[in-house]
Amino acid sequence: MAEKTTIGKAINEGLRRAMEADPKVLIMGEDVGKLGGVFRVTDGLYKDFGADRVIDTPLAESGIVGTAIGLALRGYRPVCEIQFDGFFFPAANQTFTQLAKMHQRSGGRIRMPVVLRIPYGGGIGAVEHHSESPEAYFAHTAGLRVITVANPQDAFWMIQQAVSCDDPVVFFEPKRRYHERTEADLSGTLDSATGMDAARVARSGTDVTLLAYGPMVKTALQAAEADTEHSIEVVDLRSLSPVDYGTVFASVRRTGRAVIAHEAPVSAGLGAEIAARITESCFYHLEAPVIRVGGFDTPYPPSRLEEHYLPDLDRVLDGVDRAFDF
Amino acid sequence: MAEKTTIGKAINEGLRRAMEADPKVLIMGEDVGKLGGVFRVTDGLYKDFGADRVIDTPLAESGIVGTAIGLALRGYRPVCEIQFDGFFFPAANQTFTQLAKMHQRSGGRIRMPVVLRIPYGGGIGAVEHHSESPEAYFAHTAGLRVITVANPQDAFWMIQQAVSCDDPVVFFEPKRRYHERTEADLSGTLDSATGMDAARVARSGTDVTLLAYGPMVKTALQAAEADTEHSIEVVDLRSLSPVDYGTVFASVRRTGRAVIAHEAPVSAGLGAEIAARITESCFYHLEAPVIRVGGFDTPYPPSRLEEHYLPDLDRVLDGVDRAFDF
Amino acid sequence: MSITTAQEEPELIQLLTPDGELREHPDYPLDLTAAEKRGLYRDMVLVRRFDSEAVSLQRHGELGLWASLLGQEAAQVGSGRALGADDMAFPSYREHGVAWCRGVAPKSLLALFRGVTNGGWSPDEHGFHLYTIVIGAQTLHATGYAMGVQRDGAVGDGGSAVISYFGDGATSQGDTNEAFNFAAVNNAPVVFFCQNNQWAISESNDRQTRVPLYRRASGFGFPGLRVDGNDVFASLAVTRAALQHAREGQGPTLIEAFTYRMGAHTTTDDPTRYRIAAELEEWKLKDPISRLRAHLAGTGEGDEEFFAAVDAEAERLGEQVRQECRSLPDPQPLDIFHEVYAEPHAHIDRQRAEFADYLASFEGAGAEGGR
Amino acid sequence: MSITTAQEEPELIQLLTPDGELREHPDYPLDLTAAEKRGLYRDMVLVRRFDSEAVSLQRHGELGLWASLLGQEAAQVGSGRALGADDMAFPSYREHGVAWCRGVAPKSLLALFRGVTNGGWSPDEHGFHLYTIVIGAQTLHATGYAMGVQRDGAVGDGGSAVISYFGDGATSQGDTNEAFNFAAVNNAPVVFFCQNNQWAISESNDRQTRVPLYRRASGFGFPGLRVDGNDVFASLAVTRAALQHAREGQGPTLIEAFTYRMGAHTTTDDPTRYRIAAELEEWKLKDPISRLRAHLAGTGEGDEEFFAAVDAEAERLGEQVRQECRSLPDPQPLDIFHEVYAEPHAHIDRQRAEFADYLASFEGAGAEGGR
Ligand SMILES: Cc1ncc(C[n+]2csc(CCOP(=O)(O)OP(=O)(O)O)c2C)c(N)n1
Ligand SMILES: Cc1ncc(C[n+]2csc(CCOP(=O)(O)OP(=O)(O)O)c2C)c(N)n1
Ligand SMILES: [Mg+2]
Ligand SMILES: [Mg+2]
Repeated sequence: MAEKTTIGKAINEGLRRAMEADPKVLIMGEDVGKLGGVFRVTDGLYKDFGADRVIDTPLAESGIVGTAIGLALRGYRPVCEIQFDGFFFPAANQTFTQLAKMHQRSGGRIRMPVVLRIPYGGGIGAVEHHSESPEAYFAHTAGLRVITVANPQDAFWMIQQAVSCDDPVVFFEPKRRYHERTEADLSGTLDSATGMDAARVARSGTDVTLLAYGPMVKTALQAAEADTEHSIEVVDLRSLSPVDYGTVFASVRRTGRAVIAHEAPVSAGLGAEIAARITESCFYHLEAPVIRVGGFDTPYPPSRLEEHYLPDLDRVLDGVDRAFDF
Repeated sequence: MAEKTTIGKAINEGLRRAMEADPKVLIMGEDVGKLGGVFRVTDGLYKDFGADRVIDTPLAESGIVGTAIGLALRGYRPVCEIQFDGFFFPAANQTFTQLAKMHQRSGGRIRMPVVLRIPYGGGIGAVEHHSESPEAYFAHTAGLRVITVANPQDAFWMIQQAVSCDDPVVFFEPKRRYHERTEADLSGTLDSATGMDAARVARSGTDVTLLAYGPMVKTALQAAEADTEHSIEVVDLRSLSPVDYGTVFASVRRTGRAVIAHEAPVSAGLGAEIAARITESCFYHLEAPVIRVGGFDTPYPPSRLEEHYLPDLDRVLDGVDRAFDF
Repeated sequence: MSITTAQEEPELIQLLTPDGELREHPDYPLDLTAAEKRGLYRDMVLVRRFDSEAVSLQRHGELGLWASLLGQEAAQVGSGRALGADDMAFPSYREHGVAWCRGVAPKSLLALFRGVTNGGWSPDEHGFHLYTIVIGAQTLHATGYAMGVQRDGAVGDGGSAVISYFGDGATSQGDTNEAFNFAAVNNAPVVFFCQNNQWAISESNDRQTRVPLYRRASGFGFPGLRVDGNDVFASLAVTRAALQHAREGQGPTLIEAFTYRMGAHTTTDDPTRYRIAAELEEWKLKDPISRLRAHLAGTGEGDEEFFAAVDAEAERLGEQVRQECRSLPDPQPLDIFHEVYAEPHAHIDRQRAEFADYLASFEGAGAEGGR
Repeated sequence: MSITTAQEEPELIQLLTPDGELREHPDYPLDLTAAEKRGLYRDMVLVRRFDSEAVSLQRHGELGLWASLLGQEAAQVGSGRALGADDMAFPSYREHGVAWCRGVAPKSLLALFRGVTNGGWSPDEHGFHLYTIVIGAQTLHATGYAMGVQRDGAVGDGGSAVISYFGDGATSQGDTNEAFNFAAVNNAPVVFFCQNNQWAISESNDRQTRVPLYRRASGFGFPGLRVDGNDVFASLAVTRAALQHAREGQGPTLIEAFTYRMGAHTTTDDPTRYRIAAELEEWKLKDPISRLRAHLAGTGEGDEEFFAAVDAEAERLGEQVRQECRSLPDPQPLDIFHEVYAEPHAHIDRQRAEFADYLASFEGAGAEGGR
């Protein structure tokens, strides 16, 4: 039953499924109700599930996550929308000191099935704070799971898996890919889907492993196509915490080279962690150091500069070249 | 004029010097006034400089950093005390989206000479939230400078350098080392001191480079003493963003091996970044992957477990051994 | 120019004077049996005794820290006893008296401050959430929980209410104010119970607020009341009314319980650095326990025998608590990895296994787990 | 049971009715010359024209986004013109009318929304801070700045005041409430100017608050006022009074300017999804510009010639703005690294150099900077 659809629509459909399956699932956030969210990801849910289950909250991110924790304590499964990546930070305290730690604090008595949906990344010509890639902050925070999607198929399954997970899950949505139409099968049942913490070899290759996630997967695949000299294997990480190192190491041990690309600033970004782990575990297989391609260590620039800030096809290919010319 | 003193006293003296030198320097935070801070780091300043310059703020970290930004816009140089590492997070939004970005946002018209003093790290037998090492969040945030100290001498100079810096500086204070007495010379003028972004070889060695900062420097030095098999070079990083890679690479190129130790969780911690950079720049000098020794990827445990959580002498030596047995 | 602020003196709701005399209050009638009154007295004495034992345990190195509730027994026992079985409380870190009322064992509280656990009891079982140390965070949890109560249809007659405890300092936090607003907008069945003990560590009320704290509520559109927090009757009656108000679907209330932190902030604090001794002396005259004792003695509802029996029970409790504390089992190193996640987590499993190997490597060497 | 909340209708301070009739207000006398009134009219017309030009520039792809102030001209021009040269304003992102009053060139605002810069003007030069997009953050900056004014001894006669702009939605943020409290506790010379335009994107006031917003202030202990935000005279008079109050050392005031966002939230928004057209029609009758025009025409303080001249000037402004926008120079790739730090930074220098090399590598290949 494959059809052309988009990541935005697939998440919407996944949320609808989750809400139908479990009356405890709630949607909450700014403008998620009648408007259906500024990206329309919750479109139609307010109409069909009502104001009690699709909650337009006051404009306060700490309040959103803090009350979601309370709702979870009462047995609900809230899915919070943070309107844009750059507006997560008021909720940092509730997320890092409460949401992430509650299960451990309680000695396992409390479960925190809360999902934070965060549209992230640049490339949409927006003003400040609308193009950030803050995933490393979350990956450094014990107690959270962090996942992201690169295509409608994963979007459909993984949002449902996130909702049904008893741990807090941060679900990053690649906003500049929301509306790209590709094939996906939005039927079938959840148990047929790959687990949300597994990486996926998106394209096989023999010479170098190119690791990417979220919005960069498409760029990575394009790079692999464009590179006529090297056979590039593209791994879509999908889960950023924990990372599926089994898949990653197997690929790197085969190819002997690795490049990791993300939009976030390189310094202390997720690429650092992955590079360090690959080096620790595949040292004697590596022909070159793991190459990182990412955003610069500067604030996200005004949009007229973002094409230079974001790692594009050329920057990724340059990274691949560096892995060979080392 | 060397005398025995402590990190706590040296910071206090450094702050006093900074306040005497520049009437625009302010101290603000919770309990920094009459009490002199819960660690007494601002002891006596309220008495001598008055309530206008040593401000007991309402109990609100976002308010502290947010109003400090406003004071800086008016020409002041606020030094904010965040009472404990774990209580920084309510200020994450003001710090990451405002303080860090204001200079860039303004095209250089605005300067943000704000210091955030954060006592950090574990080992004091405290309850939850009082033993965290959140430095990686800051090192991943463009626009901030992040430094930390390991002895009274650096504490004395570096707090003054932080105050006189026109960029926002996050100044991490190793709270479990506050009261250890060692030699320091608290006279002399600021220009004689090493720059705050330089690393320091704390002990020379030939076989392996052991990188540490803040509370772990002492442990690293002890490990170097204890290890009779290897000659360990200890580098005290001092600046965590930017890192003085000149000093780091020079040492690693000499020794061919590197171990980095910190209290923070290893995953996506600062050690990952440093390991990745060393590998990128010293690939052909490395006899083994850079070894990371750090906190586990769990919430900081209850204090009766902290001796197992914190990297101690044995864990550091184990790391060194792994760099050789690889 | 008409920009002015009303500055009337706040009304303090009081049912029992410092001398132990009963005062009628038109809005808060309270009809307690002698046995109930004695029960409140016993609660307060036992809680105080437990608390002082904990302070001494800390002095003897058995606890890492203790936050004493000395002086706040009436506010806590009064409000705690107002709660019904189906109500849920969200404490800060000083609510040992409320914990007592909710049936949380003293040793569970000690376990937290001893560093044996970050939690220590089952919130659901006791209707008493875990202690929250990050100031103000729990006010939002309580509000969210109350929104859940609404969604469960558990508002209305026989419904459930939620109460959130916090201090005067906590009113300055953004979270607390967001909680006020979320509760107001959603008309959530939550009572905000602020123990204004006059101090946030070393900072007095004038560093936190320009006006009495109970007034904050009106700005968000719900009632705020100031009660004599050293009066267990008033604390009970006002909290009962506010909980009932919430249960009936009439939304939140802010109660400011005006009281005094008679001890240090915690065992690491030295209040002589920032407050004068005379203040404490003044508040001793308003002591919550002696006023109820005076009342019981005056009305004959409590006699010497009763007081002596309670004191003896308190002594036994002290002894018991001492024992229990000392025999709390230490957690084991690998517990660090327990319960970080509810569902399987490959990375944590690997780290646990590696650490187990590391620990085992010392056993052969005859050393003790590396230390 | 006495737990109730006062629910009186708020008083709306109004000096000019929707029909253009003047109303005396005992507390806010306003004595404007005809020239001053015409100046306010001109400001509003020009600002509206600039704003509509910006909307159209966005439609034509010249701007990434635009947040229209349509309908809020009176609140902005009234309050903006109340500011003195030494006062400092902290805007949100929609305060184009205030920017205009502070002498910020329209093209500087366009540069921000075009994506040429994240800032665009000198805050000190104009007494107008940069736009702040993170909701509520600037309220704390304003309060801190006002605390600096106090420390400079610039309070009292001839002193400086600070004003912070924000929307109805922003009142829900913790930061805004912390700012209220910091300002109150410190008695800081700051005016909180809330433009309640009834909407925070798609959320109406009842999702943000249970009571009228101006009431929030009383809970923190300072005055709150509601003014007709579509009445430029009232906005001017009330803001003037509050600024003077602040300058004299009497502390903060909250002004709720009751107005209406006549357009979409921004150019990417579609308000038909969440609000009914009738609402807009109703507010059109209260339009801030037409009521001043009616007043000027009625009193003879403005004639057809004047109105025509302003309209002509507006046309010229539109044309000028269009030109200026199109000729804004694009930033250069290496600008990414500019001004990240004020002092030398080895790591950024290295990254800039590497990127410069990377860009240069394309030049030889005849490509255009890699794209
Ligand atoms: C967010 C946060 N900041 C700082 C602290 C440190 N701290 C612990 S207790 C306290 C004072 C709290 O005062 P109050 O709210 O009046 O409660 P009380 O201790 O008087 O019961 C402070 C500043 C904290 N726990 N959380
Ligand atoms: C912290 C934060 N959260 C979310 C947003 C996204 N956002 C931009 S404007 C807006 C609504 C603001 O409403 P209001 O404060 O009433 O101002 P108005 O737009 O009506 O002028 C939202 C939610 C933001 N900019 N900042
Ligand atoms: Mg207190
Ligand atoms: Mg609005």
